[in-house]
Amino acid sequence: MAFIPHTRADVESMLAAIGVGSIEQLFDEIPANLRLAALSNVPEALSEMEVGRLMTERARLDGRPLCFIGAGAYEHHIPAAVWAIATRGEFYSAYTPYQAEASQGTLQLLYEYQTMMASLTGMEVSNASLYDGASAMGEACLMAVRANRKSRSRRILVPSTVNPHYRRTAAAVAGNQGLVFEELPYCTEEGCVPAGALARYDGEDITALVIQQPNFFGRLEDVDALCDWAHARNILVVAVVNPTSLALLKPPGEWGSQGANKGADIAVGDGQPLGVPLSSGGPYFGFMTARMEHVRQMPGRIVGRTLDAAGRAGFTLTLQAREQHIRRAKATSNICTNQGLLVTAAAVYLSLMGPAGLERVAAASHARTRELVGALTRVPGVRRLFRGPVFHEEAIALDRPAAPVLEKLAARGILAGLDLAEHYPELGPALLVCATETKTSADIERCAGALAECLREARAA
Amino acid sequence: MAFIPHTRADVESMLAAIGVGSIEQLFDEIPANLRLAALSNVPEALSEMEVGRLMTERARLDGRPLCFIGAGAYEHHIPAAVWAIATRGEFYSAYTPYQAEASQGTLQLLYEYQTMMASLTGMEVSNASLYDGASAMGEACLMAVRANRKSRSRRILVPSTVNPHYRRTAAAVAGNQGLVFEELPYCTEEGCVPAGALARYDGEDITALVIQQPNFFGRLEDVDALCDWAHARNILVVAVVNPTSLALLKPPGEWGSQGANKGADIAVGDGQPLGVPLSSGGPYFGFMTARMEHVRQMPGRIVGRTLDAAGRAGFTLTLQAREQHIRRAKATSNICTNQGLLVTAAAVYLSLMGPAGLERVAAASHARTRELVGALTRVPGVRRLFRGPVFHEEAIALDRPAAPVLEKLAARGILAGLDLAEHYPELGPALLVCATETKTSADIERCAGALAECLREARAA
Amino acid sequence: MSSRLEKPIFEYSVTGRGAEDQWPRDPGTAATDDLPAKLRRGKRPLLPEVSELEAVRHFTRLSQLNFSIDTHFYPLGSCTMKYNPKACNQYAMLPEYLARHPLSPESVGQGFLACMYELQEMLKAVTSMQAVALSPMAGAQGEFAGVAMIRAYHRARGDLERNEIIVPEAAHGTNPATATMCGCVVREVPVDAQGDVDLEALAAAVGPKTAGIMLTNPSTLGVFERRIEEVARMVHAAGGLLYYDGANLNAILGKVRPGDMGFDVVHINLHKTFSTPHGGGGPGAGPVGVSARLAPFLPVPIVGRRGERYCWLTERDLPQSIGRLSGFMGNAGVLLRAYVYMRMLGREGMVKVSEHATLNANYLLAQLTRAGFDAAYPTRRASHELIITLRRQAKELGVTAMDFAKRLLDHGMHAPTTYFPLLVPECLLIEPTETESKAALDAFVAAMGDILAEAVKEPERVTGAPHTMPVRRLDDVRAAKQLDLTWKPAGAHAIPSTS
Amino acid sequence: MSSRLEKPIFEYSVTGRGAEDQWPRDPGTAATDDLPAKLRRGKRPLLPEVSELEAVRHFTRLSQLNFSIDTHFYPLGSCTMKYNPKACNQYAMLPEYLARHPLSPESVGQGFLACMYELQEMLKAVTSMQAVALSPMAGAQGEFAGVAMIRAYHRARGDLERNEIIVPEAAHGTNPATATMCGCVVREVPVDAQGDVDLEALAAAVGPKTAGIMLTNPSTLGVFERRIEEVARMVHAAGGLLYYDGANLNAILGKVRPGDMGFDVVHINLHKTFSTPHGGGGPGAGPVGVSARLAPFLPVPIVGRRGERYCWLTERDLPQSIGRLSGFMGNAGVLLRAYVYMRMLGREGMVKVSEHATLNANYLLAQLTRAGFDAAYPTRRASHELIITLRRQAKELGVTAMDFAKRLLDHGMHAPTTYFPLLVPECLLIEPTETESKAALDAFVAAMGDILAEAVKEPERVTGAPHTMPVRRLDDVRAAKQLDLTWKPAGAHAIPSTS
Ligand SMILES: Cc1ncc(COP(=O)(O)O)c(C=O)c1O
Ligand SMILES: Cc1ncc(COP(=O)(O)O)c(C=O)c1O
Repeated sequence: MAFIPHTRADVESMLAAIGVGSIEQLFDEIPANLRLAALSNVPEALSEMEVGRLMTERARLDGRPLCFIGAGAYEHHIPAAVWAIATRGEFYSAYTPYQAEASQGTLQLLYEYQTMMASLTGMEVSNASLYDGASAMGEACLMAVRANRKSRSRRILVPSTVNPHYRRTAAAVAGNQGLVFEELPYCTEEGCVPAGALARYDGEDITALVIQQPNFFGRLEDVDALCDWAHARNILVVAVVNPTSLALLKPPGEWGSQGANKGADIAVGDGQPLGVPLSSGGPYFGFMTARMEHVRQMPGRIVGRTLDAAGRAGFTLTLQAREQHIRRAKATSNICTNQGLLVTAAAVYLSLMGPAGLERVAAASHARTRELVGALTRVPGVRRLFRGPVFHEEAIALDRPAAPVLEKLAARGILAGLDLAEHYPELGPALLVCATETKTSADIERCAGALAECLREARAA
Repeated sequence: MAFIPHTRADVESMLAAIGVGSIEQLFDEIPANLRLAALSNVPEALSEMEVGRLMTERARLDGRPLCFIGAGAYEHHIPAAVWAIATRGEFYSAYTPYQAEASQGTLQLLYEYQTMMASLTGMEVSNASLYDGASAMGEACLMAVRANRKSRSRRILVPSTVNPHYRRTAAAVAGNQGLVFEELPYCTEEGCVPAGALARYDGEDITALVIQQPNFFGRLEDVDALCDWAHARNILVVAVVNPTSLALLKPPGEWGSQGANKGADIAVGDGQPLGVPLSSGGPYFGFMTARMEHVRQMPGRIVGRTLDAAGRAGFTLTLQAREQHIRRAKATSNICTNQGLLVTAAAVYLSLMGPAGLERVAAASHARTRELVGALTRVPGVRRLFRGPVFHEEAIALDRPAAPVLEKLAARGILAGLDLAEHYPELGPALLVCATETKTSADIERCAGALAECLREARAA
Repeated sequence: MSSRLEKPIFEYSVTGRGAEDQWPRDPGTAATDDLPAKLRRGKRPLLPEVSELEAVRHFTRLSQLNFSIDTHFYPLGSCTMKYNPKACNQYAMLPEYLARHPLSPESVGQGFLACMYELQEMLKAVTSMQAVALSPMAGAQGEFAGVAMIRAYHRARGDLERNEIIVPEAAHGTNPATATMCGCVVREVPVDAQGDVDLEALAAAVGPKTAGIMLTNPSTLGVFERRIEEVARMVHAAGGLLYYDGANLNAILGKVRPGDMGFDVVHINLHKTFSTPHGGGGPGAGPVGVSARLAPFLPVPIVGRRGERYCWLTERDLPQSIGRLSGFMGNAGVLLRAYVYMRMLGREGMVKVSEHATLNANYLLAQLTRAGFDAAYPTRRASHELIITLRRQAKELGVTAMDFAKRLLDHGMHAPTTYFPLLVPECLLIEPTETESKAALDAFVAAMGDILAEAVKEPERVTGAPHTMPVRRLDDVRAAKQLDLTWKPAGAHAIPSTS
Repeated sequence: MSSRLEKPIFEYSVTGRGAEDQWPRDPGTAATDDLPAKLRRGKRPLLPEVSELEAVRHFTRLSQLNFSIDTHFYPLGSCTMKYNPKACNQYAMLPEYLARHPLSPESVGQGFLACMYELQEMLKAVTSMQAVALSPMAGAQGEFAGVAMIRAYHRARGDLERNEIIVPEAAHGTNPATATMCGCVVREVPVDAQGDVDLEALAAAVGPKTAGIMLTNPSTLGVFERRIEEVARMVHAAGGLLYYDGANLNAILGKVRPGDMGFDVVHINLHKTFSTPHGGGGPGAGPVGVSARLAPFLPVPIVGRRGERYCWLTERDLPQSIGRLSGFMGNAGVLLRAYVYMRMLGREGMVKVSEHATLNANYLLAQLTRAGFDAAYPTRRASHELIITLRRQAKELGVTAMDFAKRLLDHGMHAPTTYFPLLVPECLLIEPTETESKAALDAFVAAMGDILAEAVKEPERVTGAPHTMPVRRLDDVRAAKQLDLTWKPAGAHAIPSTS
């Protein structure tokens, strides 16, 4: 029940070696009045067989509905090799590679991952992961404040087209350090930041501008114009990107006009689409890449290549002076444990996909979403919400309240999309829908057919 | 689609190195008229994602009914560690350990497995596996013929209480070498070999007697008496045993009266209960253990410990002169590929269970079966078929034909037992039922309740 | 562990190669013709172009270059490197759990939510707290949530000046770093020669600016803070709250609870006490538990129950919440693994954990002392971990704690934590955990003894260690000075890769 | 691969220890009080008594002492050591497939049976046979089924004298061994200098006692039997049947089919051509396909289809069947893996397999020849494998094929098959398979070249190899003479174990 190897004889000989008569005695420094008699509210032990059965029954209860929700977590195909490798004991049950010589496997993998992510985002350096995309955005804002020596305002502009949960998380993570997040409104026709929204900040001291591409609605922002506007005013640009999209879309490192100032300063996002199962929201991993000039402001672990005593190449954690275990109160972040195993999965995933495979995933997902939106908007009472290009996710409007329709669809085993009412009530009944390469035309037809029925029923009622 | 790494450039440079203009040319020794234009009847390639979805849908179609069938394949708890280890690439994707120095992992594991099986069966030596229990019984009969120098008859006595599929398999495997299997009748009241059944063979030249313990009906044979009878007549004893049962039951090596002649000569069985999933019937593994004096007649691989050039212990395949790759037409068997990976699983399973855990599994399964038989025989129209002790499996009689009742139960997600009509029509409507430690009282109640209903319906109809 | 280095995956890469079975069918260029040219990518990213076998072989080989719990004794202090049961992984990875979208309606996922709800209840029980939020994704984020709640609490009372967080000098780095992230000022207090907090210094430190104190108990010095009630009284009297860093909960599980010691808020490192894997750096999970007065400030979402149905509690239900710490609900899959583990422990198992973790640590302490090593706190009981100081050896033999650590690798054992806590010179912080056998502990003591003997006879063997790892000792200074953080095509590197 | 040996698990064992989480609750002695005392076990068996961590660590460490496809190039001739896709394992191990009892009614398992039926159809298509049985559990059992059917066929026609099976002298050992198991007499026929069957000898061998001939084509000599039609005509004319040993099907998949060459029966090694894992020795699967006249004799069970429903065909449906070869239906889980693989290949992929397997073998042949090695059949195309003979090197340098094999291990590559077929002196039978890259092949050629150079300069390095494995060369003679087949408690062993 507790995976303890000791026999009674072991325990006795160990107690004798210590010189005590009982295990109890080893706790004699704890004030007696604090000692607990018994743990209530914890059930009795189950054997592995019993807990396995419980977990299996609960899993069956939940089933596997057909899912067209995206909104920051995407159901992509995950090659069997990915988790076969990531769950190998040598990766799964190792610690952070503090003893570099006994951890070259993890270290080299992280170095390879850093290379892939830096290139995918078009940036120069990558860390070895943060918790998730949302908290990474918070860390990026803090990093921007440290890195932008020309601004003293701690004001961060955040379009309201940025994932609402990301905005809330960034506010929670960075708010205590006095960062002020100012919301840029979006154009309700286009679902994007309108060029005009920025004008009122001209001449003000702003530290950073956050740009999500594609934005929460799947819409593509005019990243070049936004980036140029920011850089012209010494405002750092924090890009929030979907890694799959970067197979097709311009990477943050190339946003804006060409020239010395080209590109976002920091790019973050959630690595979930890269081989990580949906799993109710985690564990995922946040990635962060940046220009080399900002590397010393980065939070999180970074792996570097160096030489050993015999002059051969090897890998080690580096720039640790940024981190909490060395710099303590002055560290770039308090992060310690990160999301290493997910990075392992992502490194395998990206190696199996390569540039061509990732492009296919992006293109196929996009194509399926077009097909989905096409099918759904052929349903009477359903229309596109915004005009303009999207990537693999789109908002649609319904002519009846969304929540009851979604509940009905769920009862049929279909999760048709995310209800936008909670975060964008101004849009009226609306869904955010997404199809990835995992969906077939039959799936899409099933969803559209069921939606048509449910809307009909709703109208009839 | 075919896991081929070559780029077009690779292929071209390789063709150039070979000195041919096309891959096609490499097949130019094959007579042109034999060449195939295209493969029909093979569908087009699916991606891993597509095949994954297909397999998942088909699996869901099959579901997971509540199963009380045993009859040679038993649903035991399998620790998660078993297959986490057995599917490690280093075990999973290695070949037979011909290069001993590069295969010490597999070899040592086999040696440890041999030790465990020899001890479990109470015998001196074990091979490294045969295909399954049924074919192992065939091999054991052939081995007995080779080993029994005192008999020239090739006649093997096999009680009809031995698993019918085992008997058929043994006949198919050994029949071509002129072995004659003679069936011993069973006592329809006791479901066992009656003492009297043997008398008529007194004085005849018999090579071997097969004894299954527990027998197909779960009944315990009087193994001591049977063994003594055989040994007194220079008949070799081939034991067919369930490895789980050996945690509680007398091992074949100790059957019969004490003394020099103690114990069966060869013991075989199916290793499936030792950590191998039911999986529609395979892959399982056949085990075979024997007295040391017969080791050179054994079929299959055997691992031995030896020394390396530096005088250190290491493991290697040994006694290969018995095997087909050396001895060819004179080999003890044609077996080459065996069931190594299942042996890996069994070695891990037995290590996790140990003697105490295996005892618990046996006792708990037995207890559950008693509970099951108790609950079922409380259903009107159901009774025990045989009197006398069983181990974890028992035959029950119904007062209505079994097949339609079983079909009805299956539609409710319950497999209540095996219909005995096919192999033992003389018994009338009867089921062979089994519960292992994986079943709960609630499962048993569910089964009994459903059986009662179905029988009621059958009577009403 | 393998001794053969592996070349970077990019050096297997050939343009045009790929694991095509993993790719969806090409939808054709028309499928993306709606993406405007100016928003499209030009050059392809530098991702490996390898076959599936090459990828599998590369990463499998890399894995063999690691020490891990599954292969080695790993007594890394403060990290609780105990056996990670395979069952936890297997059952958390059932297809239905993996496939569940985080924004699924509550009606889809009652099975999953039941696990999460019961996990909250069990965590409340073991910490003696009134409410628990599961979302923090590691210990450090749990700390963040805790200190943020403390701040929110004071603010909600209009107590706006309280921005000081007190930490003992031996505190883990995340404690002061967290305080800073929460906009607080850190005040360190010393510990006395026995490893307990210096109460006089604490008395001097507390005051009207005190937001709270962060402690772990047993402390990072491997001893139980005996005057914890006194500490709690002092801090509470000054108007501050007490934060419990749960990294060391393994030592006291079921024996004494943070809430009963006077703590107001606690995080639990599920990847330590509840044995979810460390994964070469993560993921973890750092749920926070709070007393009633902090409950309104918990991060969202939380799993609630309405009648027979489990549901999410969000900002709507907790308007004073410190907010969200992650995009969804945190590291759900880690939480599931911990849930499975806790159900397997059960109430009896929890106590066994702390008892045997403590037994193992005290046994090691006794045997290492016998073998000639100096305990940092020789008069104290060890908790689940212990500290030895090699100050004497460093001075007399010129062999440091780091040298011992590296030489242990050659003995097939992972090194203990070195140079933490910093206030103990040349220290090794050793945490054997309850899942290691007496034989494993004895082997460790023997290895330490051998190294000590070697340090006398042949110190260069020790200072030059490791000798049997795939690489010799690595140059950290060079790594930081000549930054090489990404692979570049041949020629572009200062350091050629070893293959 | 690890270089650290691991002690036998029994040496971790301590009486009373155990992985208790894996044990069911103790039902008490009353639960088994119905078992008669005289049928009960006395002494407990010698099974390890270890903790779960000890077991996991032990077996994980053992695994690291293996070469495998996932970690090493493994060009073992005749064995087709190609990449085993992880998908095949993952999808064959879905919980529903694992849980299905073999005696489930057909109504439970239509999904599984659909896979099996389609597998039969695909195997018919690739072999050009009329019917297929899936149950043989390896190649050798497929051979057994095939020869048993040939015998049954002759017997059914009243042709009772036909008990001779002809095999070429280069045949795999299972061929003659199978003939014996089927109660036949083996007649070997020689091959000519080009590796083709000696037709004159064959003409002399066939006759009224000929039951059949067993061939693989391409043969075990790595070349295609060019006069196969002539061979078929001769054997058929004499009244015999032709058996195709499918071990080398990978060479011709989708290019030419056994049925079209004139074979009457064929087995397919799914663990070779269709990439199910070798598992350190098994399991495999050896389905047999037959022409129409042998179909009545197929082993049972077989999957049939009635309308939309899949069903089992048994003895009832095939009264002339040779019977059952296993307790249930054979290695179902292996069959599922092969099914997944074949669906991923599809009809296009099958052809690619044989084309690239052949390309790789011929490339190796060309490059090894350039590197100074002698092809056994220099005028012939290689099939998917090739043979080099080191006769010259053995004579001139005293370095044998076995020495080369062992030294290759030090280069991180598994050895090719050695000394098979025996008729080629000092031979290496090399099968790279289609899943290995040009770079892997080039590295092999380079290693062979290095060893050759070393054999000239420093032959003891080669004859003393391996040097970098966990053990040095093992003494097989001693192993066979001083049998040590099971572990015994300390002292009872001739050889103490290394830890
Ligand atoms: C004492 C202590 N506190 C806090 C932490 C931080 O926890 P995490 O790594 O989960 O963020 C650790 C982890 O090493 C620790 O040991
Ligand atoms: C040519 C040949 N025939 C037959 C066999 C026997 O097949 P199996 O090992 O599957 O029984 C083999 C396997 O090595 C082989 O290479």
